Amino acid sequence: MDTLINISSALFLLLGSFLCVSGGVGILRFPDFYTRMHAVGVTETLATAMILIGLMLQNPDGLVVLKLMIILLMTLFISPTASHALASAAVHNNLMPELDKKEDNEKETSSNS
Amino acid sequence: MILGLYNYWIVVVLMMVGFYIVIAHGNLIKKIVGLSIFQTSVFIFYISMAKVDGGTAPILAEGIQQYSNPLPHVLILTAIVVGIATTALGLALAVRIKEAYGSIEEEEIQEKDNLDC
Amino acid sequence: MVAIAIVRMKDLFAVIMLSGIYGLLSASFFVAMDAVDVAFTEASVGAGISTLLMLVAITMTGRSENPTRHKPVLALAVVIVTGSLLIYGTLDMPYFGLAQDPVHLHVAPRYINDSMQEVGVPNIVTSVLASYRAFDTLGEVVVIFTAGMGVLALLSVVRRPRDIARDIAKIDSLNKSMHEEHLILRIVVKILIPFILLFALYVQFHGDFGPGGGFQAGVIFAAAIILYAMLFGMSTARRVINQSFIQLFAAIGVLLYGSVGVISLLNGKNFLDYSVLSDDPIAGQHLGILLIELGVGITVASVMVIIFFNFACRKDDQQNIENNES
Amino acid sequence: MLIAATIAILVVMIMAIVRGIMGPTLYDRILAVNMFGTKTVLLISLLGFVMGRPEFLDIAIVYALINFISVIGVLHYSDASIFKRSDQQKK
Repeated sequence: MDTLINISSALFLLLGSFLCVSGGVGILRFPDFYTRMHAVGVTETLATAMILIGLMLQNPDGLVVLKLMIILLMTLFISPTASHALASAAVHNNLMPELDKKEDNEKETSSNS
Repeated sequence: MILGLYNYWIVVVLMMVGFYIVIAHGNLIKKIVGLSIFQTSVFIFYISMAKVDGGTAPILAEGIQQYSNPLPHVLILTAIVVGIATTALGLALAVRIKEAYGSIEEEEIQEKDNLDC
Repeated sequence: MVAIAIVRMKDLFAVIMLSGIYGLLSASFFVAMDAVDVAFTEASVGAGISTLLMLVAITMTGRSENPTRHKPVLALAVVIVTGSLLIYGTLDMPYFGLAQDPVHLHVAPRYINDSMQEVGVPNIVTSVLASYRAFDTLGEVVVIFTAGMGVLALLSVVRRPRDIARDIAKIDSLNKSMHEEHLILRIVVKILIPFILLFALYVQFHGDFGPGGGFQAGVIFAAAIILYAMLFGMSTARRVINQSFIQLFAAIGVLLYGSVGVISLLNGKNFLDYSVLSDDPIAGQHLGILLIELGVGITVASVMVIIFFNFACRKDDQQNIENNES
Repeated sequence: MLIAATIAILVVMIMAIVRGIMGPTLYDRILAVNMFGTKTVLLISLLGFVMGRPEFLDIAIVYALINFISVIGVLHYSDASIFKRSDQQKK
């Protein structure tokens, strides 16, 4: 039982770290803002959940698990909301996704940055 | 063994970055940012002094022998909040200067002052 | 750590963003250095409030920085000379992390070993802050109070009845448009704010046992109010929280702190010696710490709110003037 | 395993910093700050476990909250404002 918990917690942590790193690679390598945002926004929530669940399994102690749950809940609330706000702000200010029209995009970014 | 002093070097480098911003840049807001970097370097200096190898956070719990030094923590704790209050005061001054002179660049302000005299 | 600080750009906005990251980073550094309480404060102050204040200030003063005309060689030289002198000075400093450093030998052992018997609070930082060095803390609180008053004096906007009427009209129009825009944000924030306030209270009263205390709680509390003010508009927030009411509260916090000291003075002990507050010295200490932490929390929260409100109102006012002119 | 996760998060944090410094647009920077904040939450909770003092979790909660507040605030008080703002300030 103990080893089972340990293994599953390790698995969760590994998965979470992997997701984190993929998000990090995404934010570095993707070409424009929206794809970067996609990379981060999608991985972030899941990665946080994974790592926190892994931690919860490590320490089945009442208060600690409760606090971890609170953090988890808040991340679930906050992170999509923040992403939403950010994306809608970007759209609102006419930041175009980088499609085929390269020059158009450059114009937009220069007027915004 | 001289590497054991690396924390002070980090502090000095940070402090000098802040110092450089304060003296080399004309923009008042930038100066305030530089000042806050300077401030943080002092905080880091104190906190890194308080660290004891093998010690943990100074909250008493059973089965822990070695704690870090709580005194610098106290000093810095209050210093941070005071720091934000003074930063806010500085920003307020900058805003008023902008209103009075129409600029927050040091040189322009001085020019305007000279014109007035 | 260092890399970030060095890259500083022309665009002030980028600078502010970086200083936000810098605040977060230094807070995690504090966690790594075991300074939990400090990390707590730095997290809420350095990463949140100060970034916000600087942003507001920037929107009022303009973003871009003029290039400096004179060459920064002289400044660089001064900096390098000072830096190398300081590094030369560190050569005599004790090594990092040794338990035998002079810093750790004088008052700290007393705090660590005896505070449990004398004060009865597990969090040594709190007991030192609120009991052993309470007089210092009183000074700090007064400084914060004074800074708040300074900002008030510099930035406060005279509010005439006409403005208030305009505000109310604004609120009504806001209320109408509120359901269309930023629906998601507003709803999430509505869920979060009670939680944040609750958490601030937890931090306030749990400061004896874990990281936390009046300073942090005050900042978190203020952050919740600032969040509300940002999303629901300044005028709505002003209606919820009256300006003069907050000013009163800031004063009450300092007074509460001071009067605890005076009470112990009247009872024949030293200023801010709490053991007289109750029959049992330990219980008295607990009560005293609770009271002054409350005072600190009230003052810090209200001063932060005052500062933010004044900045934001000033900005709104400027905008109104601009709109009227154009 | 905790250590591995900590290192992974540190690496990601460095990536976020790089994006924050390079970031061609303002939104990239805000995104980097936001991501950095969430990663800090994770880092602190992990550090708490690594050091064996799970009391640190309080700080992680504060981080999550403050991070959100600062992102909203930045969006509000920048030219990126989603909240109706006259275009005259945009330069």
